[in-house]
Amino acid sequence: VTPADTLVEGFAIDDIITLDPGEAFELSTAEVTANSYSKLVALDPNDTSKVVGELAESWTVSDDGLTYTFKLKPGLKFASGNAITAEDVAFSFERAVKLDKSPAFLLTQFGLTGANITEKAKAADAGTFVFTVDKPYAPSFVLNVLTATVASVVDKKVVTEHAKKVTPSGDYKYDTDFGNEWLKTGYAGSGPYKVLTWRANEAVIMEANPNFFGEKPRLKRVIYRHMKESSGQRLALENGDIDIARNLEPGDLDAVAKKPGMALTSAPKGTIYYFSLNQKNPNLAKPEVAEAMKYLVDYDAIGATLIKGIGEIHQTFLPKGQLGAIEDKPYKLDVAKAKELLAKAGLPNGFTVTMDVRNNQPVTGIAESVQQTLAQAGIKLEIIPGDGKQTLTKFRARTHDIYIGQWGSDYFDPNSNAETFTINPDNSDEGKNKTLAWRNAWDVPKELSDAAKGALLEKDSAKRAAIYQDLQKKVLARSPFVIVFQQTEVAGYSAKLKNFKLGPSFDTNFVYTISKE
Amino acid sequence: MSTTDTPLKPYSREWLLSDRPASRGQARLGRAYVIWRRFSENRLALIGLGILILLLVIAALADVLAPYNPVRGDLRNARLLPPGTAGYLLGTDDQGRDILSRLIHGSRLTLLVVVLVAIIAAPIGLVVGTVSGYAGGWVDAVLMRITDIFLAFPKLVLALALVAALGPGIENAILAIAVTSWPPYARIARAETMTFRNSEFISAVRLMGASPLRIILRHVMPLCMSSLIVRVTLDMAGIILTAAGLGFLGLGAQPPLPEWGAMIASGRRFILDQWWVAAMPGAAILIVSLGFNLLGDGLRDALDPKEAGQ
Amino acid sequence: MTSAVSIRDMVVTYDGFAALNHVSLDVGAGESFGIVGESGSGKSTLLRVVSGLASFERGSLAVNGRPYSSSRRDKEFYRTVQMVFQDPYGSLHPRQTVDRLLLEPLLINGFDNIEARITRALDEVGLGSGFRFRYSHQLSGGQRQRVAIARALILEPKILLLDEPTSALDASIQAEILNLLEQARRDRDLTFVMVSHDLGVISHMCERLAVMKQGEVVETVPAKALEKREFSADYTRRLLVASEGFRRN
Amino acid sequence: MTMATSGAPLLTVEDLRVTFPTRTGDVQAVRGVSFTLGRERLGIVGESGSGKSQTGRAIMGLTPGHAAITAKRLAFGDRDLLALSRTERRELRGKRIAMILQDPKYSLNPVMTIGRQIVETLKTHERISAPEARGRALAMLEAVQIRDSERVFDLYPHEVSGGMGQRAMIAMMLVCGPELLIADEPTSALDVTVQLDVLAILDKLVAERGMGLIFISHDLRLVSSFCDRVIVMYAGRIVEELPSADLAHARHPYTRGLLNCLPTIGTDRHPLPVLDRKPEWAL
Amino acid sequence: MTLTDQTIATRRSRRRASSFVKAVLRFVVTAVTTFFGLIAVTFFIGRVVPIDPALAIVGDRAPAHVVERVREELGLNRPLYEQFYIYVKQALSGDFGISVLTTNPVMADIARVFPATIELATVGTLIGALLGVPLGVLAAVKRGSFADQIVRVIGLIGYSVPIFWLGLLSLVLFYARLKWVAYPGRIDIVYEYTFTPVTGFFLLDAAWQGHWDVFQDVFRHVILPAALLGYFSLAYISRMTRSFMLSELSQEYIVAARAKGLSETRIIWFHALRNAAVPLVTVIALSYANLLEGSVLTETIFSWPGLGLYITNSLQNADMNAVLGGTLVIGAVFVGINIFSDLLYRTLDPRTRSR
Ligand SMILES: Nc1ncnc2c1ncn2[C@@H]1O[C@H](COP(=O)(O)OP(=O)(O)OP(=O)(O)O)[C@@H](O)[C@H]1O
Ligand SMILES: Nc1ncnc2c1ncn2[C@@H]1O[C@H](COP(=O)(O)OP(=O)(O)OP(=O)(O)O)[C@@H](O)[C@H]1O
Ligand SMILES: [Mg+2]
Ligand SMILES: [Mg+2]
Repeated sequence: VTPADTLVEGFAIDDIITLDPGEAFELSTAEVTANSYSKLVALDPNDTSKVVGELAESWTVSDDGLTYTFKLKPGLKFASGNAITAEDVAFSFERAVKLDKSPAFLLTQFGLTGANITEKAKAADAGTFVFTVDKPYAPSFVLNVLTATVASVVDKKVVTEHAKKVTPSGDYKYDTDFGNEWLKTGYAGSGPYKVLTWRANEAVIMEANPNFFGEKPRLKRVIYRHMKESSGQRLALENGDIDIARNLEPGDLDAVAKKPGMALTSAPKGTIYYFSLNQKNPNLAKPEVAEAMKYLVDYDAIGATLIKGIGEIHQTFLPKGQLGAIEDKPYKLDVAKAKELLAKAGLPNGFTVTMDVRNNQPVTGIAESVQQTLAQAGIKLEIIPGDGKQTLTKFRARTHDIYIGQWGSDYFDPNSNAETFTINPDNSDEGKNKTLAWRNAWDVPKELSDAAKGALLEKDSAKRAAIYQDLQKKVLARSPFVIVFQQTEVAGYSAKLKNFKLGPSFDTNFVYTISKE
Repeated sequence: MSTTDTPLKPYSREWLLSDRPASRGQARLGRAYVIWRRFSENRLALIGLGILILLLVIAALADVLAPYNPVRGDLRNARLLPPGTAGYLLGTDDQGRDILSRLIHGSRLTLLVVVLVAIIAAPIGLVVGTVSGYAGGWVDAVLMRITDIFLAFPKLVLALALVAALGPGIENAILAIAVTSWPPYARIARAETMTFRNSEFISAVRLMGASPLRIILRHVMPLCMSSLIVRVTLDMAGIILTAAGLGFLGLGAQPPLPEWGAMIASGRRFILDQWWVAAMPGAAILIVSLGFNLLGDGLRDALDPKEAGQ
Repeated sequence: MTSAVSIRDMVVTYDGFAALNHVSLDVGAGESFGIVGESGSGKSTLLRVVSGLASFERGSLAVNGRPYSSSRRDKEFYRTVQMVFQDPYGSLHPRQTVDRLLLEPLLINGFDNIEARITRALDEVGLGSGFRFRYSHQLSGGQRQRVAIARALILEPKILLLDEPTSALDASIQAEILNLLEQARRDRDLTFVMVSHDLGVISHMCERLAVMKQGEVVETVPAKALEKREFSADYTRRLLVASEGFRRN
Repeated sequence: MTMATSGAPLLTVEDLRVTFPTRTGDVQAVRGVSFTLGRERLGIVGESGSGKSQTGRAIMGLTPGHAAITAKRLAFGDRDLLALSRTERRELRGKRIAMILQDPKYSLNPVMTIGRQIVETLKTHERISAPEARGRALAMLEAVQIRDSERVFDLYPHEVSGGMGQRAMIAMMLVCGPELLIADEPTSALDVTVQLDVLAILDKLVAERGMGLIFISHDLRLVSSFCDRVIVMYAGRIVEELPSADLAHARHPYTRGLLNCLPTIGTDRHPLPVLDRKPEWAL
Repeated sequence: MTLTDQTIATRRSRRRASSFVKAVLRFVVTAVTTFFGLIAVTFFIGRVVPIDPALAIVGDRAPAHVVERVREELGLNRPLYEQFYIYVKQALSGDFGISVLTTNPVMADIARVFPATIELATVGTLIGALLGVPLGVLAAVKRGSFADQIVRVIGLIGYSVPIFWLGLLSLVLFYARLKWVAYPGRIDIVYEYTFTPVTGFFLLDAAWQGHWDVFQDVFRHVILPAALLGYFSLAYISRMTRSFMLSELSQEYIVAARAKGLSETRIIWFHALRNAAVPLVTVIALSYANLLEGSVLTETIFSWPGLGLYITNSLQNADMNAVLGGTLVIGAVFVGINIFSDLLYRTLDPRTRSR
């Protein structure tokens, strides 16, 4: 049984590979950093379409839409006891851009480079941080991006102490690693909890940060214990070995729901699951085939069984909750219609095709289900299961036929998904911009790409939303993506917990509000 | 041929057991009969043989015996039904497929795995072992070093690595298991060859001018066969378990193939409430590998050269 | 008289231990030559070297006037020299019938008339065709040794090496085998080199004998000399005394 | 310690039968063997498989568990061996009846030193202190003509020669001073010259200690020169029993055949006479 | 498991021949060549794995240019032989590099996870040997009896049952239903604060430091997986014990011991078992080695943070440094145990001792 002052969560945290906010880009890490680091601004947990200040007390946007000035709250301290100044903010931006790790593009898309970063993101004084972008983006877009993990503020002093000398090379022109190696497992933040340890595939252990400027956390410790299996999490929850089970699957959800002393909570997440039909495959490249595929998914049965409680059928590329998201669901299982389309495509007897599938649920189950429904229309689907890295390697190399993937928004803004699904400037194998559209070898009609680009600069939120709504409809009808459902995050927890709530994204799954009876 | 003896009725018990067989065929059959008698005295071994014959029959007649299609289920209406539900003797799995039908069809995969591994690994091991043991010297040293290297690998880890490298799939799983299972056969064959190498009956053959190749092929190998057969039979159980382990880790047969280990893996998620999904294939594995073990045990007793002398 | 087997100054060592230490012997064609000595004195080693089953380090070997190197032997050699081993239980392949055992040498050496040869060989050693399809475990020790002899004779060799062919057998069976060997020798004009630790057997079978001790030949004497006690080595005398049974003093 | 009341022979065997159940039916290894033994050397000869060893083992109580032993009478002195409990039987073994096995290479425990194995016999049967046991064992080793007994005491069986091992075996069996010794082919694994040494030791011990000795061998000539009386066995039965001195006048054709078929130095018989087995001998 | 009987047979036949020094030399050669082979095979496998190792470093969602840069850094664009050369050089200097999965040096990771595997295997082997040997002796002594049949069937089932399946079922029974044992894992996570392991063997550490509550907790964690492994090794050990005992009991020296008047108890448990112990040591050592290397599935089921789990995890993430390191360590341990058991064999069997 877990101690009264400690929260233990069972959670599949095997995706964590680093805790450095300048490098981390994984969902579980987002949750950990969200609870242990602070950012200038954060999503309003009560209304995710709004952004509120976290370290920043207030901010202004210049009239030309290029300069953002943030005023910091006074008297802020890092967990180390050092004061939080605009210097630290500037340093955090600088190192993220210069390290140029996976999430760096979030910042560099605003025109930041290693060369200009010290100019574009700088401390005007100890309490003022000035940020300059290259185009007059919609402010909602910029601010939404700044709520991402990569914008977390690190303790410059502590990090610099641990920085390692490196020899500059062609790829990396700086003589320091900006503490990256140390920060992979180390901690230099100011959030409600400080990270004590992270052991890969085992646990993350956090302890209350006495210097936290906000509301003090209720519990002394929070432990994320790595548990992959839903049934294991449920068992441990029932036996009181954990307080929260984070990866429950439908069957276990039902069981937990029925158990006295247990409770469930859920929140839709920005992650959508889709089949990606590689346009390099001549059969899949036929528009009729792509459409037939959309008719060959038994959405209803999947929704009622395999993803019951953990997802909702969703067919458009913007997840519910993001600006402009619509809920059109024109497709349902219709074998006759699909056969008709296949016949039109000249494939009345179907064809054989492979699908790369990650070895986890509910993906495998869905794949198997689709395998059966495709067979009804004569399409023979061979499932190639693999580990995440393996299937992803193929997907990135565009050597798959069909890939069943999931896409979580990089930041809480419609542009993240719009870009990846509709922008593909160079469809050759050498293409630089490796969006999902590129990976799927989809030569996106210019009309769609342009709409997505235009929306980015639309300052009026309502108009911006309208553009996305229209775009979604078109993509739904024409794209070689069969979007199946949007993830709902569910957690089963012991009724002893008070104030436990899942946020709309992983970086809003806060634990500091939780208390125990 | 002694004319005084009343000729025995061919294929009768006495004919088979005759001390003075009149033809090659009779001698061979007689020997087989003696082995069979010794084998069949062992009730457990007979049970093992029965299990395996049953397995063969089931595999051969899978299409007739299985009440449902093993890969197509009824996700909407028949998901996770408990055993005994009308029409589903052993229940259904999470895709609404009939577990019994899957088990029946899965027997083919199980057989495929063991047979293929056996015909890949055993001959390799036999050749390497006999050549190494008979030749001695540096040939022996080199071959045994290679064998040692493969032996020093953690077997399952090596198989895992190989499957990871070749891509998951039943063919690759078979290959991986074969690659990891020949070294023990080589060791056995070598050890046995070494005991024969200096024996007088091999010296006698050498004195007839037989070439080393002939000696290995016609004189040494047949002697290693019986212990190899025993070993292989006993190993079949291990092979089944390894294949199931690979399947369990998601590296063996792919969905929707009804491979038993993979079935356990997919049933694992339901072990708390729908125990049968994982329990049934596990029981099937247990029974079949028990069958192989019983058979192997019986064969060992029957083929043991020490007892054959009496 | 040319020597059937001629050994000069032969040395065989195992890990520095001299199993044969400068041994020289000459066996005349048609002669029956005996070798006696204690266990470990190198008797078997000597036969194995001659037959090519073991190699020698120094010295020379000639069979019927033809020199042979330490390791290589040709087909011709095997048709000249054959060997019968000590242990009838170990010298027959446990998984082959008598038929197969006799067939093998014929196949290897490309003989014709196989059927007839096998039948004759079996008759010759007094087994008859009733034994033809038996496995060795269906035979008694004496019968096995007969098969072994038949196998050696079927290649029609000129020289037969006999390594204690009867020491594993009961006395009564020993007599039968010895008679059989004598008969064969007479019929085929064979040369025998026979090893035994039993002086009685050697003096019965052989015309000359060598006494071996610790890898060396102590002396070579005619068999008649045993009877008359005309030998020089003290060791030979001790062997002789021992072979006469227990004497209380 | 004391011998059974005088008058009774040391060992009485009457109609001893040993039967092995096998797959192909019962095998009677010993079929009604009867003899008595006093303080003398009795030889048992016969060809391989004639039941010599089984006779000896039956007397010792070492027949494998699944075999059946019956006898009208099997008495050691006046104690009926078959009526004794397992424990009583065991207490006799090694203490009052001992047996030397054929091959020292296999009959000594390979992982115990020779000394310990001898001491073990002593400790099993007598309450004795360790130094005393050691002393007795050393003395016994010397009695079997082992010169540097201190060294041999600490050797393992594989470190001594066959002849030495056989002596150790004798020492191990005789250290408690048994009244009856059964020696089952004690010298057949040894070289001819060593054979005689070992026999000489046995002979001396028998003479000095007044034991009864059953000497089992297949070598008729050796037995007759060593023993006082000879029993000839054939197919599990005794076909002839006679004093060694009268061997030349053996009546049974089997015995005569055995004597005849041996090649000897000086006699020139070509071909050797062979034994013509008559089925009725085995009846 | 399969090689044992033969290994023993070979050893038996050659135990007389080779002297101690020679044996050690032979082992050194074996060890060196085996290592080299291990490195080569692992490297080869690592290179043909269709997983991009760079992905493991940068994570699933990294943009393409980041992936490409890391590939370059890792030297993955260089010719194979060059990469191999680097691998070998590093491995020989004991540096297996940094695990990309955990960001620690592989050696440090192994030092952390290996004790867990050792602890599990040790407890398992103890269970297997302490029960298996007596059962095997019993079966041999009462050959053909009901007890023999029972032991045989227990053993056969142990050989036949999929251990992960049994693990799952027993977890449901003993953890979920009966609540006798603790949740999969090594120790309750809350003891992370009160308890600092020194040796990494939690049972020992807890007992040593007098943390009996921790000891109890650790025991409740280890007992089920260890019992499963123990059952597996029991099956093997009892079977081998039986056959060794049977062959020893049919030896002449047993007859001689009976002729001396020794009691059956002493004959069985002292004379026969002492001789059977010689090859048995190898069997137990090998079974131990097998538990060490073969506990992958058990560790998976029981979330046991040991080497098997570490290697599987690394493998799935294309963390080839970790795989290479882990495999080499297991290979080394395997060879080490082999050498150890052979030395033990030599000390136990006077026939192999040189003088
Ligand atoms: N392959 C071998 N390796 C090492 N030593 C050997 C080998 N073969 C024979 N020896 C040794 O050579 C010596 C002579 O052996 P050999 O077999 O010739 O003796 P033998 O006179 O035939 O004895 P026996 O009467 O016991 O058959 C012995 O000491 C033996 O140990
Ligand atoms: N365990 C057994 N099962 C069946 N038959 C047996 C067994 N032990 C011995 N016999 C049979 O008992 C008979 C007598 O055996 P025994 O050992 O007494 O012969 P022996 O005269 O000592 O022969 P040798 O001279 O070969 O030692 C043999 O025919 C043998 O086959
Ligand atoms: Mg010899
Ligand atoms: Mg005997």
